Amino acid sequence: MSLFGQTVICGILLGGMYALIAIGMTLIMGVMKIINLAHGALVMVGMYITYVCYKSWGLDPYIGMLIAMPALFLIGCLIQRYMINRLVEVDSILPENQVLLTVGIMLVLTELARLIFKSDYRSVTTGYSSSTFFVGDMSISIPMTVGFFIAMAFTYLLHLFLTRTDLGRSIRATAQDRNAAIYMGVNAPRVTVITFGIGSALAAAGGSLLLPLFYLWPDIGHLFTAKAFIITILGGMGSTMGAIFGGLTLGIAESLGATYISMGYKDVVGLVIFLLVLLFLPGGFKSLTKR
Amino acid sequence: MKKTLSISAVALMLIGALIIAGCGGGKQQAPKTEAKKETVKVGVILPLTGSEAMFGAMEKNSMEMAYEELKAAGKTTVGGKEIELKFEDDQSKQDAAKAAAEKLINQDKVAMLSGGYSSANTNVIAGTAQSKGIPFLIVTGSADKITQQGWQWIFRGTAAPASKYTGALWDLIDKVIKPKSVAIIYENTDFGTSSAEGFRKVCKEKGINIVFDQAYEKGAIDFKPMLANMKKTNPDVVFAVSYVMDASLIAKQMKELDFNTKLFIGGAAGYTMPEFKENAGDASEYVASTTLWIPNVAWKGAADYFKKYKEKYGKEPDYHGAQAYATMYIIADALGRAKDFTPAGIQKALKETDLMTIMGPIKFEDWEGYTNQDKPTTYVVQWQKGKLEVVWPEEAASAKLVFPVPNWKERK
Amino acid sequence: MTAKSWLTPTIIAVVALVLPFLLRDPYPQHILIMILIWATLGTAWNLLGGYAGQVSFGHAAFFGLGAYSAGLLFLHLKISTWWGMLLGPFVATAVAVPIGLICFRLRGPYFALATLALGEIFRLVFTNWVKFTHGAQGILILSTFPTKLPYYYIALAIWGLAMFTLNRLINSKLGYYFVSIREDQDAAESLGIPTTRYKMYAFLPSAFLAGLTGAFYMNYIAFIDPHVVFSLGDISVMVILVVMMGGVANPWGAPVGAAIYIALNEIFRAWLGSANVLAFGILVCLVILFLPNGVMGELGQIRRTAFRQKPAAAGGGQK
Amino acid sequence: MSFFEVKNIVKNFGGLTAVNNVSFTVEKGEIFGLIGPNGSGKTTIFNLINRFYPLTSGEIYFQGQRIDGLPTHKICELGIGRTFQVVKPLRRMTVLENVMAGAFLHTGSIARARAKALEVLDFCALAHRKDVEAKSLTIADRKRLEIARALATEPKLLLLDETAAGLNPKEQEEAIAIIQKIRDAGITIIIVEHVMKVIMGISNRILAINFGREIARGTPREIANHPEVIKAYLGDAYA
Repeated sequence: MSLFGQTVICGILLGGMYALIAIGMTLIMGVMKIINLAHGALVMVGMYITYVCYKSWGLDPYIGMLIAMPALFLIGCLIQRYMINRLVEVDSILPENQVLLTVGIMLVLTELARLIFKSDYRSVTTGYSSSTFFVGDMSISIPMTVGFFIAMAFTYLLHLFLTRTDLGRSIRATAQDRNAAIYMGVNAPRVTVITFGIGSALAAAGGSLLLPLFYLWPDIGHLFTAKAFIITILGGMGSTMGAIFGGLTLGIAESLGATYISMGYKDVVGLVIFLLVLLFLPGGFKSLTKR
Repeated sequence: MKKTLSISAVALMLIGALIIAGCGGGKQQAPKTEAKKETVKVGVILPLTGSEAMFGAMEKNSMEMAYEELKAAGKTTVGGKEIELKFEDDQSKQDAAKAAAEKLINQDKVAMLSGGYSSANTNVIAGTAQSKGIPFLIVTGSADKITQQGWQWIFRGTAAPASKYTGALWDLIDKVIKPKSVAIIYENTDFGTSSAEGFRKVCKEKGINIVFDQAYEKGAIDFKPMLANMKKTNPDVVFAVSYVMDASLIAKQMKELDFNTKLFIGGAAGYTMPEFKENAGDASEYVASTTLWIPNVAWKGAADYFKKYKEKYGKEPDYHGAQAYATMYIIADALGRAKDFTPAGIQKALKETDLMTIMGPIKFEDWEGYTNQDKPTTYVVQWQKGKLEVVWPEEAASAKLVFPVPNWKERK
Repeated sequence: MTAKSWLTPTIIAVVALVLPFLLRDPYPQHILIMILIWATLGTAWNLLGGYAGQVSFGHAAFFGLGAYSAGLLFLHLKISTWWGMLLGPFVATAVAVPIGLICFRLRGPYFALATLALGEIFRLVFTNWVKFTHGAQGILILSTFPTKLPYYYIALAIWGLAMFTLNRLINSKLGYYFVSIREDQDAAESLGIPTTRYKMYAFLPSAFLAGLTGAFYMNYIAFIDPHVVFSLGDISVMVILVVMMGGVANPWGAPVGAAIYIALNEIFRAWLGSANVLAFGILVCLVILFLPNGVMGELGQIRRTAFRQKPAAAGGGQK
Repeated sequence: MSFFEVKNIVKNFGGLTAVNNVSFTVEKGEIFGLIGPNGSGKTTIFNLINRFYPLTSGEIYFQGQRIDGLPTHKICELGIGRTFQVVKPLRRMTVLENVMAGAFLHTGSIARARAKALEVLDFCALAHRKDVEAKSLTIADRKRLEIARALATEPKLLLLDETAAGLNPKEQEEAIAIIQKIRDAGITIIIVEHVMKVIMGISNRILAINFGREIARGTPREIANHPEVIKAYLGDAYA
């Protein structure tokens, strides 16, 4: 029983981490309807910024996060403004060339990081990196718990932003129907720029929270991109609450898979759930609440 | 319209072909200033970009460092010719490794090949070298089967077959640890699978009970489900084959789970690297590992190499760098003895190698189904007070093995 | 067919046949073979992705299945990997049937993500099913031929087959149907086109050719492991890049894209050292931004610029 | 048995009932009009007939055969063609290729499909634009292309969705002429139309709906004077 409990707790905490990375992606995918394969690379850039803050000025990753987020907001805005938005106006046979553009961006960001930081593994070891508390004989990681609650807080703030502010409402309108939003006077290109910025900033936040308990090297982005997709689809594109549920589902499914099937197959479990949701619940968990 | 398209297609393909033919002259690498001297070219294929670039860079640095030392000693001039290293990037991809090998052999007409970091790319380079009849001296690639094919052109000196990394460990297990049960976890890569296979086989021969045996996909954030599962089986000893960062996460998360064993033994790779200690912090304490090399090993020059590398490149090298450094010495030695620089001549010289390096004595022998494979000297090391100490074999030990290790909660 | 339409393929065929005698060095021959491999794989992808508009992010699955069919024959039955060239394409095609039935229910980004997930599942299963596949240890053989020429001509024949198949398909009713489905699936369905069935007609030959390429790859490179042949980044995504650089829905798109990709990769690798992937990434961004339909696609576009006009906005919706 | 019959069809989207218990029959050779204010469910009825959406309940018969439940392409094969209100040209194909895509329903030969397509283009007075890519057509030509493409599938029943919407008066006249020509060629037509002039001028019978429900049916004159219809349209005007 305690094995099961431990597994589920690990899954929930891991899910919280996943969710934070995925919120940015679900926002971007919801508004732009594009598959952003550079998302993991943005997480990676955020992590490096936090890492540099730690190494150069001794800033704790939780504070470094406050520098990484605006920096990534800016980078995200620039990418959207000068690259992806340009493509939207172009008449191409397959709209998927936007995806390929994000692949190009991913390659450039990754290789730039490699040029600057080499391929070395970096990590930030803080006093609390591996601190835990125990409930019964189940161990709970403190930085993961903190990360989990910050993820929840960000989701809530984002939710407030999307429902309570004019800009947030424009973002939602654009996500629902871009053309209709334009008719209603929404400056859609500007909205997408800001959305991409916010999405990137959230990616940076996810990276910063992971930094104390994980590690960092230029190719780390790949790990996150795939997870973020799965969660986005599980939760439903554009749904912040869905991202939380998607993250938790994926985290728990992977943990259970690792415990009861095999660690090597845990990713398969996630992917199979992903496929099942794609096929039988195409709107993700979001569509369940609407009925 | 179709016509213009097709014609431009032809044109483009021709241009492409011409470009390739253009580089065919080998003019892309500017001739060295001392090019007047004839050279013996040695092609070295390493991952300089991609996911393995960190190790590729370390090995390239080490080889260049060794080359400079040799040059200062006048040993890079062999038979009136100057040894010239030609590095190629395999991008951590085997397509590129194949292309690089083809290019070095056919275009640059290298006398021999070296390099090879990942097992996959080493396989491809070895296959190409063997079918072309060009000697290939492996630096790191450690898949068992590379030297099990009976391929006469392939030599492996500084790297052991993956399943033989545990040599010294068995002696230690027999004499000191005497475990009743072991748990095995390993990354599902070539190296991980081969190492685990070797370990499993010997456990069965010795009648040691394997209570847990699982592979994992490298790059996970959370190993706790697997570790919690393993904790339940309560093994005396854990044997783990992991990449650098997985290793540190596993150590840390074992601590977080308060998972105590009498000894945690890493199967080389990740558990001996400076990054492991840095990331795992105090969770690295008392972790033991098998290894081929550490800086304070008794072989002459090892400590100097470590010091010099750290001064020059600002970073601590690990055994991968030492492999490359030693390999450069083997190359210079073999070429120095070679009667001529035909493939056969170099092959013969390599075969007759008997050289003392910072990795220990190197000889290419045929044994237990291996061809041209050095019999590796392995060590068991243990992290003690943040330093890596040799604990076995006893005659080389720099510190005494701490066994059984204290429980997590009993440590300060 | 007029005499003219036969002229260019004939010229290309002749050039391709004599090329290895002009470039006698094995290294450029290796480059040519790699170009042909990517041209074939790209052509396979183009049929499904470019013409029928079903953008697959999982073509590595079929490439890998082809390669493993060959490798596993050798591993388990000790017979030549060349038999894999017969078996591989059919295995890939057979697996494509259920995958198609599953994925063709989905559209646009959902289809792309489903194929991406399936490709990854294949990689993970082949990595972890060690007893059957030898997992990450891969399968190593010794090359059959010491020279490149036989490989070159086999690769050329496979590419020729791919081009022939593509041309036969797109210059028939199927071609019109594929493009109709790509342009508007609802409209196509309302014109009596059984879209799922026709997507299959594009998918199966595409998987067949990808499997054939994979089997050849095993024979040529002489080593495979799941990480390489089922790779998302290096196969599935790269093949899309190759086609998009060359020209989507253009028969010459894949070969031109392959030539650019392989040649540039080699040049960058030789000239730029560790910055080579960075240069490639920048190039990808530039190509997609400035040549959104690829080199071949834009050639046609330039021709049309004379009377190009902004498409009138589609009527506002009553919904 | 009628040529075409819709029986008590209902369509729910989530909690919303878009079409509520609508029934009608269409006889061979007539033009049947379907009117109603914006959002009243007209296009939804078309989408139910050619099964873009499955019915929630109800039945649809064509030439005595039950067709609800058949896939869209099968319904077209049986002889029901349609156009779209929001036109769906195959943008990167030429006008001719668009129409050929329809003509391939009954032939596998390119030559025959091309001949059939040219014939249809001639019929719709679009032949002069045959080599233009569909994406660069004017809105009037796009509407015409919709009709031509549907005609190329040789339908027995043609569903026309707002063919005259967004056209200027002269273009509307031309559209009416084409519709009448189609009827004269022996093809039965159901037409959804917002432009009253068009639908009143050519329909034999009309069904008026609002909020997914029938509010009136009869000849054009009866409908024009029906109080419910007037209310619905005035209400629409005030909305």
